[in-house]
Order: sequence, then C-alpha cells, then structure tokens
Amino acid sequence: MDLNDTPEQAAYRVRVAAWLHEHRDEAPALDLPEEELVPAQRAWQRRLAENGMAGVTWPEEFGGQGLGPIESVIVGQEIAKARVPGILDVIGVGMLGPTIIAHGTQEQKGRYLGPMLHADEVWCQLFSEPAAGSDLAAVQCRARQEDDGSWRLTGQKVWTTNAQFSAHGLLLARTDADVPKHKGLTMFILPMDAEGVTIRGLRQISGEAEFNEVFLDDVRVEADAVVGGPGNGWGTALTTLMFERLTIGSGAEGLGYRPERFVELVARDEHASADPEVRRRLGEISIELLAVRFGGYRLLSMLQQGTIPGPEAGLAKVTTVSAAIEAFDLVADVLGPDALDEAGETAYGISFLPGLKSAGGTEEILRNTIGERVLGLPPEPRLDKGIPFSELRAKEREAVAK
Amino acid sequence: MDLNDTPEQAAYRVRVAAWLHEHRDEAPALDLPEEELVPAQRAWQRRLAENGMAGVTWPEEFGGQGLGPIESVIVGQEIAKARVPGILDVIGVGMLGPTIIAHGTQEQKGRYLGPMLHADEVWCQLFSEPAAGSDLAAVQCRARQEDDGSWRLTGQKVWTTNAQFSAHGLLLARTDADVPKHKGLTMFILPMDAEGVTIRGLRQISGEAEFNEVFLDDVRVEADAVVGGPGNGWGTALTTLMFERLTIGSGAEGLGYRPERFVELVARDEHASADPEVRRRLGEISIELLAVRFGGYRLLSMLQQGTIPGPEAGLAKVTTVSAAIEAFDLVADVLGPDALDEAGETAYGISFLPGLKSAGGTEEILRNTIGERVLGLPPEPRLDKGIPFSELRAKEREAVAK
Amino acid sequence: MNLELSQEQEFLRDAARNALGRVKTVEAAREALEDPGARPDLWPTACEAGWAGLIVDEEHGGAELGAFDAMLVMIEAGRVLAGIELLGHLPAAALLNAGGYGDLGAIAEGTQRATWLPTRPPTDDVPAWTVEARGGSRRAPAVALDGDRLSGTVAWVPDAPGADVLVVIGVDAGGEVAALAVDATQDGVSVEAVTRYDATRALGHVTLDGATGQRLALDAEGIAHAWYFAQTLLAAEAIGTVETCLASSVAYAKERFTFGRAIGSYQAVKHALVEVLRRRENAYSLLVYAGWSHEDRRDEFPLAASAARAAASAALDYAARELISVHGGIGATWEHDAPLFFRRAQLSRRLLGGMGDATDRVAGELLAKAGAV
Amino acid sequence: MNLELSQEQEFLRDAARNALGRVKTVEAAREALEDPGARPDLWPTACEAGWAGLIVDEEHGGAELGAFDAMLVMIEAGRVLAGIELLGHLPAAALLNAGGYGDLGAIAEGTQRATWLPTRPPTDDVPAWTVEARGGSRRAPAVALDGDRLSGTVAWVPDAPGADVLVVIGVDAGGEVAALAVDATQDGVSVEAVTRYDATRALGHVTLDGATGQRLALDAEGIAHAWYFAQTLLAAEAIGTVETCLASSVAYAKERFTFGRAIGSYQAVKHALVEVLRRRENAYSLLVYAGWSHEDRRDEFPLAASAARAAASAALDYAARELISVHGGIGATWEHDAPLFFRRAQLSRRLLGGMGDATDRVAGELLAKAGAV
Repeated sequence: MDLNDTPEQAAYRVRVAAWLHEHRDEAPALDLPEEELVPAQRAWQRRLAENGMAGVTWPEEFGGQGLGPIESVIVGQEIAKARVPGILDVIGVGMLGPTIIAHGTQEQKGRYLGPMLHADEVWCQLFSEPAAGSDLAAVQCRARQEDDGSWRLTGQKVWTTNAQFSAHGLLLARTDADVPKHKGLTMFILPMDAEGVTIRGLRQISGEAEFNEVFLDDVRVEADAVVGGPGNGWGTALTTLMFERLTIGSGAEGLGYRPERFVELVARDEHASADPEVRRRLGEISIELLAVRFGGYRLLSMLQQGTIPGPEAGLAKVTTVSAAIEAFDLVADVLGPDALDEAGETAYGISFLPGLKSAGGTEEILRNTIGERVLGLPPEPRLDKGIPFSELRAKEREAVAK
Repeated sequence: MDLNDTPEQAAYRVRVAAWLHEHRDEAPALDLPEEELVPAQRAWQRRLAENGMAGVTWPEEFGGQGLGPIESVIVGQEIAKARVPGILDVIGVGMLGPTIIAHGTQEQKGRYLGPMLHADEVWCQLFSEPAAGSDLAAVQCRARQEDDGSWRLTGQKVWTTNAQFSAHGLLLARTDADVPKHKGLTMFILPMDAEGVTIRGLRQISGEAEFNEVFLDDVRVEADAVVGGPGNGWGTALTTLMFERLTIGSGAEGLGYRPERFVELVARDEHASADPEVRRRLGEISIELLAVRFGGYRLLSMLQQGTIPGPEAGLAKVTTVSAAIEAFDLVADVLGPDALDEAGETAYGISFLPGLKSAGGTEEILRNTIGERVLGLPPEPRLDKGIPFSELRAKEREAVAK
Repeated sequence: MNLELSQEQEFLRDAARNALGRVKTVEAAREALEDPGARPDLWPTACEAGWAGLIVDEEHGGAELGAFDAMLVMIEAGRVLAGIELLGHLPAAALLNAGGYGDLGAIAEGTQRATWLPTRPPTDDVPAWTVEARGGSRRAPAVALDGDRLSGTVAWVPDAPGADVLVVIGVDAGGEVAALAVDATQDGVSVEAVTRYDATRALGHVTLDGATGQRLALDAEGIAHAWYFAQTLLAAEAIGTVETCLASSVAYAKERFTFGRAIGSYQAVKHALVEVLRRRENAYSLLVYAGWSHEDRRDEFPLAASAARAAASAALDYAARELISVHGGIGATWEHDAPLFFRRAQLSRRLLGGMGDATDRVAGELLAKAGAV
Repeated sequence: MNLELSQEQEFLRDAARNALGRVKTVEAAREALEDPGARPDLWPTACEAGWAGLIVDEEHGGAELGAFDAMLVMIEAGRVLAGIELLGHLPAAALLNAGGYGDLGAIAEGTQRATWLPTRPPTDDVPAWTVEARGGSRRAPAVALDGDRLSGTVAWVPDAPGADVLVVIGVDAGGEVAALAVDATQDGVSVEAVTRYDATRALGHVTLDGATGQRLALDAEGIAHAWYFAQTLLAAEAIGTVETCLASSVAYAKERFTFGRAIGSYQAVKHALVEVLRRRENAYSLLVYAGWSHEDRRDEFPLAASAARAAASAALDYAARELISVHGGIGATWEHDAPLFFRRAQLSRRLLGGMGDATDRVAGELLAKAGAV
C-alpha cells in the first residue's frame, strides 16, 4: 500500500510547485467581475498549458504531456496548494477534448484541440434537455440533413455551463426518430455564434446564473461537423460520460467540500465544539468526506494500474453532495438564521447543493445502474425498449392526457 | 375538537373500570409457563366476554355488544390501566370472526362465533406462505374438490400465530391455477386436528417460537368448509386484511411501544439525560410515537363518523416499528453491551422487531399501495396481470434458472 | 371523541383560503427576494378577516376562538407562503388578553399590531429564561428588568418592523420573570429590520435601552405560554406548506416521463412522496394533540407544542427538498416555485429556537415527567 | 501510488480464507448460542497460520508484517463470523512488542495468548484515560496504578477468558499512564467470562486487586496506539461481515419473486443493496487510510482508525438489517443465518467504546487540528 510519490513523481511535483510558486502572481483573482475574469482565466489557462499543466494526460501530438492520471492529480494538488485557480475550460479539456481524440476525424483533431487546450476557444457540452436529463437518450433536438450534406438543427438544450463565452459546443441530436431511441442519435460540433443560436442564463436558487439554456432555431452546420458518424451519437456520448465520471470521481475533493472546511465553520460558535450532538453530526459528515478522499485515491490507483472504473465511481459525487448538504445544515443549525445571510458561504452552499444533486443524472438512476451492472441485480422493467422514438413520445403524451 | 368522553361513554368507562377493578385478581399472570398460561387466558377471555368486554363491536345476535369503535377502545384502555391481560384470541375476535360475520353462511356463524368469542375454540389465520407474503395472492396451497364435494388441501402455511393451540384456522387456498392469480382462490375453515395437518414452531431471532409453520398433506375438509364461495377467496381475504389494518392502526399503542417506556429505559444511565446527543435521539423517537398515539385517536374519530380508513392507516405500524428499533438502539448505545443481555427487555426488543417489520406485508409494498391508491401515482409495471397462475410460476422458475 | 373539524372551523378555513387566494402570494415571494418593497401588505386582509382578534375575548371585540382555530388560519397562510404578521401578533395578543392589557380593542381590530420578543422558558437542563442573540449565539440571557425599565437585545423577532406594541419578557435581578406591554414608538426602543433567505418573513432585531411599559398580570406559566403557542403556529404554517409541496410534487410525478415511464411509477419517487405524506400526517396528528391539550390538558401543552413544531419543521424540510428533487434540475431554478418553498423551510426550521431546541424540549418534558431530571 | 494489495497480501488473504474455510464457523455461531461449548477453538488455526506473531518482530519469531496485513486477516475472519482471539491478542502483542516484553517468542508462537484491557486515550473533551464499567457506565476511571500494583475493573475485555498475559494500562495518582504485562494466573487477577448476544465473541470482566507485572517501555502515545489499532481490527472484521451480508442479499434478491418480478428488480431493494455497497466501499477506503497513516502519517492514525471503525460498524448494522429485510419474514427466523450476522452487528457496534465514541473522536481530532478546542 503506497500513497506516497515515487521518486519520479516527487521530482515532477517539485517542478510543478516551483513553476507555480514563481508565477502565482500572474494568476487571476476570482473576485473579478465576469467580463474581466474570463479573459484573465483564458490567459492563465494558456500559461498553464504552455508549461505542461493543462491536458496532462492528452497525447503529446495534440499538445498534451502524455502522462498518467497520477501526474494529472499532482498538478491539481499543487494548484490547490498554491491557492491559484486551475484551468477555465475543465469541461473541454477534461471531457470533450478526450471525446474528439477518441471519435473525431484527423481534421477535427487538427482544427479544434490546440485552441481548446490554450483557451483560445472555450467549449460547452450540449447534451441535456428539459425532457432528457437522466434519460439522456431521450433527446428531442432534431437534426435534418439537407441535400448538400449540411444539417439543420432545431431544439433546446439546458444546464449548459460556460455557453455564454464558448466558441463551440458538442451537441447530441436526433437524426432519426423512426428507430429505437438509442439508435437515432448523432453528435455534432456547433459553432456557438451560428445564426439561430440563442443563449439565455438560467438562474439558480441563489439567484446566480450558473448554467444556460441554449435554443436552436434551424441552425445550419456543415457536413464535417459530425463527430463519430451519423447514427453513432449514443456511443460517442458514452465516451464523454465516462470522462465526466472520471473527472468527478477522482476529483470529489475538487468540489471543495473538505471536512476541514466544515469543522472550521462549526467552530465559529464557541459552544459547538463541546456539544455532543453537534460533534456527532460533524463526525458523521467528516467520516463520509474522508471516505470520499481516500476512495478517490483508490480510484486513482486503479486508473494507474490500467483499470477503467465502473459506474460505482459515481457514488463519490452522491456521497459528497449528501454530506455537504448535511454539513451546511449543521452549520446553519449551530449559527442560526445569521448563517442564512445570502452573502455568506453557508447560504450559498445551501442554495447551490440541491441543483448539484441532480446534475449529471439523478442519484436514483445511478443506483439503478450500479445495482444492475455492478451487483448484477435484475433490471427495472423497461417500457421503452425497441420502440421507435416517435411512437414512445406519442405514448407518453397519451398517458399524461388520461 | 374533542378527545374527551361523552357522558354516555364516561359512564360506560366507569362500569368497565369497576368490573375490572373488582375482578382483576381473576386475571392470569403472564409469566406462567405456556401450558398453564393458555388455559388461564381462555378462562379470562370467557369472563371478559360474559361481561361484555370481548367482541364489543360484534352484533348482539352473535354474543357481541353491538357498540362502536370508541367503546372498544375504552375497554382496551381500561384493561391496560388495570394492568390485566386482554383477550387471548385477538386474531379470531378482531379479524376472523368479523370475516365470518361478513361472508359466512348462517350455519357457520351459528356454529363458530360463540365458541370463538368465549375462547372455547381459539382460531388462527392461515394466509401467508413461504412464497406468498406481501404478494398474498400468490398462495400455492392447493385445494382439489372430490366428487363428493369435499376438498383435499396440500401445501404449507407460515407465520401462524397461536396455531399450536387453535381449534380452527381460516385458510386461503388455490382452487384454480388456470386463471389469473387473484381469481382462483377460495377460503376454507380448517379443523386444526384434521388428519394430515402438522404444526411446527418457528423460532425467531430471540430463540422463541413466536409463530408456526403449518403443513397440509392431503387434508380432507367438507364442502361446507368454504367461506364466501369457491373462487371468491381473494375478496374474503381482503375483508380480513381490512380488519387487520384496523386492529393494528387503531392499536399501535397496543404494540407496547410508548415513548414513556423508552424514556425510562434511557434514564437508567445517570449521564444520559444531560447528554444533548442522547436527548436529540430520544426526542425524535418520542415525537414519532406521540404522533402515532394521536394518529390513532384521529383514526378512531374517523371510524366513529363512519369513515373506513384507507391504506395510509398502515403507516402507523411502519412508524411504530421504525421508532421502536431506533429506541432500543439508543438504549443499547447508552447502556452498552449489558443491554444485550438476552434476559432483558432491550435485547428482546432488538431481536423481536426485525421480524415484526415484515409481518403483515413489507413496508415497500405498503408504500406502493399508498402511493397509488392515496396519492394517485401511476402503478409499478406489473408483469403478472391477467396471466394464468400456472404460467406465471413457470416463468419465475425459468428466470431463476437463467 | 371527535377530532374532525367543526362546521365553524371548516368555514374559518375556507374563508381564509378564499381571502388569501385573492393575492398572488407565491409570485410575491419571488419578487420580494429582489425587491423587498414587492412584499404585499396582508395586514388589512388579516384585520378584515378577524384574525387580529381571533383569540381575544369577545368582550374586547375579539372572536374568542381557540388556539387550534388560529392554527387552522396558519395552515392556510403556509399553503400559499403568505407573509402575514400573525406569528408575532397572535402570541402577543394572547399575552395581552390574558394579562389585562388596557387597549385590547385596538389589538382585536388590528389597528394596533403587536408582536412579542421570543423568550425561551427554562428547561430541565437550561434553568433560565433565554433569548437568541445576533451573530450565532442561541442562548443569550433574557432582557433585563430593573424596576420597570427593560434593557437588552432580542434577535430574530418575528414581525417586529412596524409593530405598534411589543410584549417584552424581562427577568429581574432576583430571577423573577414579568411581561410588559411596550409602546414600540418610544425612545429606548429600536428595531432593526432584517430578512434572511425567505423574503416573505419580516424579522427584526429589537434593542431596548431603559424602555418601559405596562406590566401584564401574568405568572411565569402564563408568560411561557406564548413560546409554546408560537411553536404551534409555526408548526401549522409548515403543515400548510408541506401540503402544497406534496400536491405539486405528485402532479409533476404523474406527467414527467423517463425511460418510458412516468417518474411517479418508480419506487424511489413513490416512496419518497409517501414519506412526505407520512410526515404530514404525523405533524398534523401532533397539531391536534397541541390543540386538544391547549384546551383540556394544559400541563401537556409544552410537550405537544414542541413535538408538533419539531415534526412539522422536519416535514417541511423533507417536503421542500423532495419537491426540488422530483423536479430534477428544473426544480432548482429561480423561475420555478420550488426554491421559494425551500427558502421558507430553511428559515423556518431555524426560527424560535430551531427545531433542534423543540426536539430537545420533547425529551426534557418526558424525562422530567419520568422523574429522571 | 498503489493502493492495491501486494502479491504477499493476496497470499495472506487467500491463506486465511482457506484456513477458515475448513471450519463450519457460521453453523458454530448458531450452535454456540445454545451451547457455549460448541464454540470451536480456532486458536491453533491462528497459531499455525502465523497470525499470533503477525506483527511481532522477526527477531522474536514473528512475521513483522504491518497493521494493514492484520486487518486483511480480520476481514477474512469477519466474513465467516470466525471467533478467533485476535481482537485481544494483536493489540496486546503490539504493545508487548513495542514495549520490550521478555517472552515475545511465546507471544509470537501463540503458546502464550495475550489480551489487553481496553483503555480509552484522553480526548479534547474527556481529558483522562477511561474504561468501561459493568452495568452501563461507559466512562469509568482507568485502572489505578500504585507503585507496581494495579487495582480496578475493566468490563467487556475482548478474549479475556483463558488469556495467559494481560496488558494492563494503569494511571497513577499523578495522572501518569503506564502499561504493564500481567500474568493472568496470579492471585489478584480475576476474569469473569461473559457473552452477550453474539456467542462467537468471548468477553470478560477483569478485576485486578493489587496485581503486578512487567512495566513496558512505552510512552502515552505508544500506549494509546493499542486503542486505535483495535478499532481498525474491529473495522476490518465488520467489513468482511458486510461482504457476506451483501453477497447473500444479492443472491436472494435475484431468485425471490413477488408480483411477477424478482425482488431485486424493485428500486426499493436495489437501492438499499447499492447503499450496502456504498457503505462497504467507504469503510474500506477508510481502512486503507488507516493502514497508510499507520505506516506513513502516524499523527493521523487516531483520526483514520476512528473513522474506519465508525463507518464499518454503521455499514455492518445497515447490511445486517438489510439482509434480514431482503429475506422478508424468513430472514428473522432462528434457522436462517441472517440473525447470526445481525447479532454480530449489534454487539460489535457497542464494543470498545461503541461506534458513537469513535464518531465523536473523529470530530474531536478534526476540531483539535483546527485549533477549535
């Protein structure tokens, strides 16, 4: 059992730390207004990329370092230690870039990966829709092919992070409604400035717009915008989702919910640390979060041995979100209504977490998947298997009307 | 809002209390060995019945008092206050007798109800089977009609309280396997001393035999043993289940899990009452149990207005059992391993409750029923609808073999 | 035994539902988050409906109804997130009514709006009157009473901004407790208006610096009553909110489909919604207990009121989270109503001592009865 | 970073599984409930497998393996409810080994079986060494040390009956702590054998009346180590039991049908079994933390060991209840194995301070690190 760096890793860590220490003054302050913050973050990502601290696991031919997951985590840990921001485009570099690397054409790789890595072009993920969240294969956004080979896209996407300043989006659309739902999907690259694209901020409980809605009204994209071939959209999406799981699973600490943080918040009340009831709740929460921390290390260790983690890796997010909800509840119970001041971090946490709970698919569906794929339990009866998508929708409408 | 007795009820209460006070010395001590206890309890039930304190809601023509549910509860409360045992045959008088009153023939009512009420003949309920618990309509016990009109019963029943000293059982059997499962059932009266009936005590976690298994090997019963007509067994069973729900719902206190009991147990530790963590848990448990107490009064009030309670009345048992589990857990956490001495009430409670949890159908099925029937939520997909029972069983066997 | 509503109670309930139905209170709850001025003034509605004098004696112009009737009105207010100043006024009116206040007519009419400074009665393990302070400490000493002069601060006073009369509970150097009716407009009284998270709820930090007022003829038990009565009002209000959450959740669970099935057909959703129902039923049963004990078993009222409060706050917390959860991501957006119910739940569970304090008091009452403390 | 098992560790695990597989330990757990004599003596198995000397230095005849290796053996013991005297022997051996005990060879061979008298190290809020007493009090003063004489009682000592050597932790009048190796056969030592609820677990109440022994060369931190090491062993054992509960629950959920579907296809069952898995994974991750910190970050070992213990005890409680629940009524019958796992869970969660004490210690360690206490 070894959680410690090898000599090579230790040397790498020293180099990373040294660079960050030397250049930390160049990092942007996160309390800038968005219009100044985003350009500053772009510049910072470029600096990180140029010095090998973005796309650590990307192949070298696309500007990456060709290193393993451990080195990637070392970079993340040192960035956290240096108290500087990480890269701006976590979604592009962490999930969408790897998808293009896996499924894109040579032209697509040549055209898009470099600017993505250097934050010249930020990316967003256009998968979820109002009626297709956990059940992602139910997307309704339609793509119709023209005689010249180009496509026309119409529909609505939602929960899109960074859309307001993205250059491109990776978009999942339905190209054939007459086959079962997983089979009629295609993945596209969408220029976000194309005519017919409307972006609207979606405010959350806190009042902040953490996400966007993206409306597509007969948007034209060229034939070469297809990633992974027409009709293969579901397989391409699964690759993105696997990288999403890795990003979340190995970086649950990255959500910022460390036990130490809550301990410090609770300790602001002078009586709290001597109250057995508070201590019990604080202990239970901390145990969950410590388990996630070491679960993350176990995952990383598996990755390094070449094992691809299964869906159970998604439990890290479930555990983290549930524990963080309990934690902010405890803080507010201890501190009273003052903790609900919207300007404070506790109120923000209380507002933010319910939305995070369903982000990336609900806990219920995750538990179904783990029960069936990991424990081998029999499947939930599925009423949508093998039925053409168009028929399925008609059935639903009928059921609601009843 | 009135929880208090009317003048008539108050007068009734006084009469009941006076009789009980006068005759309490005749009541049996519950620590007698079973072979002495049961005859003593029979004698006591007879005394209660003769004085109008058994079958309070039964019609007068069958020996009852023809009174309402409130009077029945008054009797129960006064019996508890007098610290004497209630009747022995709660199942017969509370559930099976009313079923016979509702569905039985005149001959059956004349023959069976009197001896039941006076405990000359104790009854047991033969519904559940190893493969038919929550899904009661899946019973496999077979009844085949002979040319002379008599029936031959073969199968196994389980969770049968009091079988070892019962004279009769009310038994649900399958008389037609070629129709969907709810349709091929028939209800019988089974003499427990019939040839081919074997009774075996079923020990629980505590080591005590709270229930029995009953095996039937080609047992002959006469044509007049059928209650409610052949093929109508499911409807007859539903009547019994409704009375079961009433017995449990209005008598959750009767399970003996009063908050005061747990408060006293916890208070045995001198530090416990000053520990905020213990107090929080004790408070939460007590709140649940107090809610059940007043929920019971609400139910009774509804009954008195003539409203039949819906399946949500079953939640009282769920709440009680869950709270009692938490309560004994708390007691044992406070008192430590000594609380697990098998001779003590805490260890007994810890052992007894897991079995009680699934008795009368699982919580999961109850929540399904309430969700569908009370909240109007759409049903769980049912794969057994309209399929002949014999086919259904074949399918299951096939699925397991896979 | 009859625990059903009487005809009069049904009438009171329906009238409240009608009166409140004329105002778009839920929309107002959202608007007030950005513009506190958008909070509608429902006090005229309350006066017109007779709620200001609901529990004031008839001889003083009140309706002389019972505590449970007040709870029924609060259920309706909670159902639509109406911000009416009853959580402050009703317990204050009860103290003024029982304590022989001079101008009860104005209280009953609502031309004088009252509130009280929540002060927790002693418990078995904290044998002193305490209040909440600003900035986190949940057990500060009560307002000090020196002769007829009151000094001290009480935080998170419901409906304090704009109140005309404050009922202040003070403790003198000898530990004796008294309640005084204080004119809020005098020098020596300052009210700092605060809102936290739920913009429908007007709160204030009240500071007294030598303020004085009319001493009410109340003993310690009479004074403590306000605390428990307020707990039942908060409980009732929460139950109303739970009912709306449940109805809205059930409706959406029937029409939203995933994997070819309405989500309400999945056990995870169905069982959680039944859990909301279970908690609602339990909280309501305890509210009935509180109402009954208030009339007929006053020594059990502290237990019943605390139990109802804790159960109802917990039920609302659960129901509001479930409302968001059933709606998936959309339930966590500003445009949706779910966050308004969630905000209500979050603040309510932490008012008047918080639901943890109520739970602790249930244990304390039962332990005391068992002779364990 | 490599947190996978090494080849040697896999070998150790497989050997343990094989050795224990030769005894019908689960059946024995049931029989011993009615006949304590039916409890098989697994000590010869432990000695033969080298577990007695697992963590004793090689120079004294031990295998000199790490704490995590001991945990791996405990996982296998837990998996089959084996009643081996390792929860007593291993922490005792660790103290004897580190403290320079004279006859370590006999300890390593197992010809002398040792145990220790569990004594809780001080915490931020209970700044004294404490033990459990008979009859409920969970915080009695530690054994008193007067010169070289030890007097006092420690309840619920694991594996005390029949132990040859007792490691006793005593506190003198000045508050100084010391550990002594005490010959259990001397006058002045009495052991009352007790079992509670789980007949596989041999416990004893040990009373010392002026007993004496060899003082071990250990400072307070060295002595405290035994407490945390024992917590990790209990955690590991629980994780093994959870794994059996989960496998058995999953198997039944596939073959039992209700309403035409295997019960494992229902979300209520499926999600609960995934919850068992989630808790198992979390507990195992914390066990890894404990193993790693034991070698490389000793100052975090109290935190890691307490967290692992609390998580594993809670996981076992949940898993054992779920095992019964999945099986419906049949799972609560004497003939079924489920109650044996349940009994194990119920006693284990209350040993060595109980899982509540371990949870409290997690909070205490973190609060202390944050400078809050």
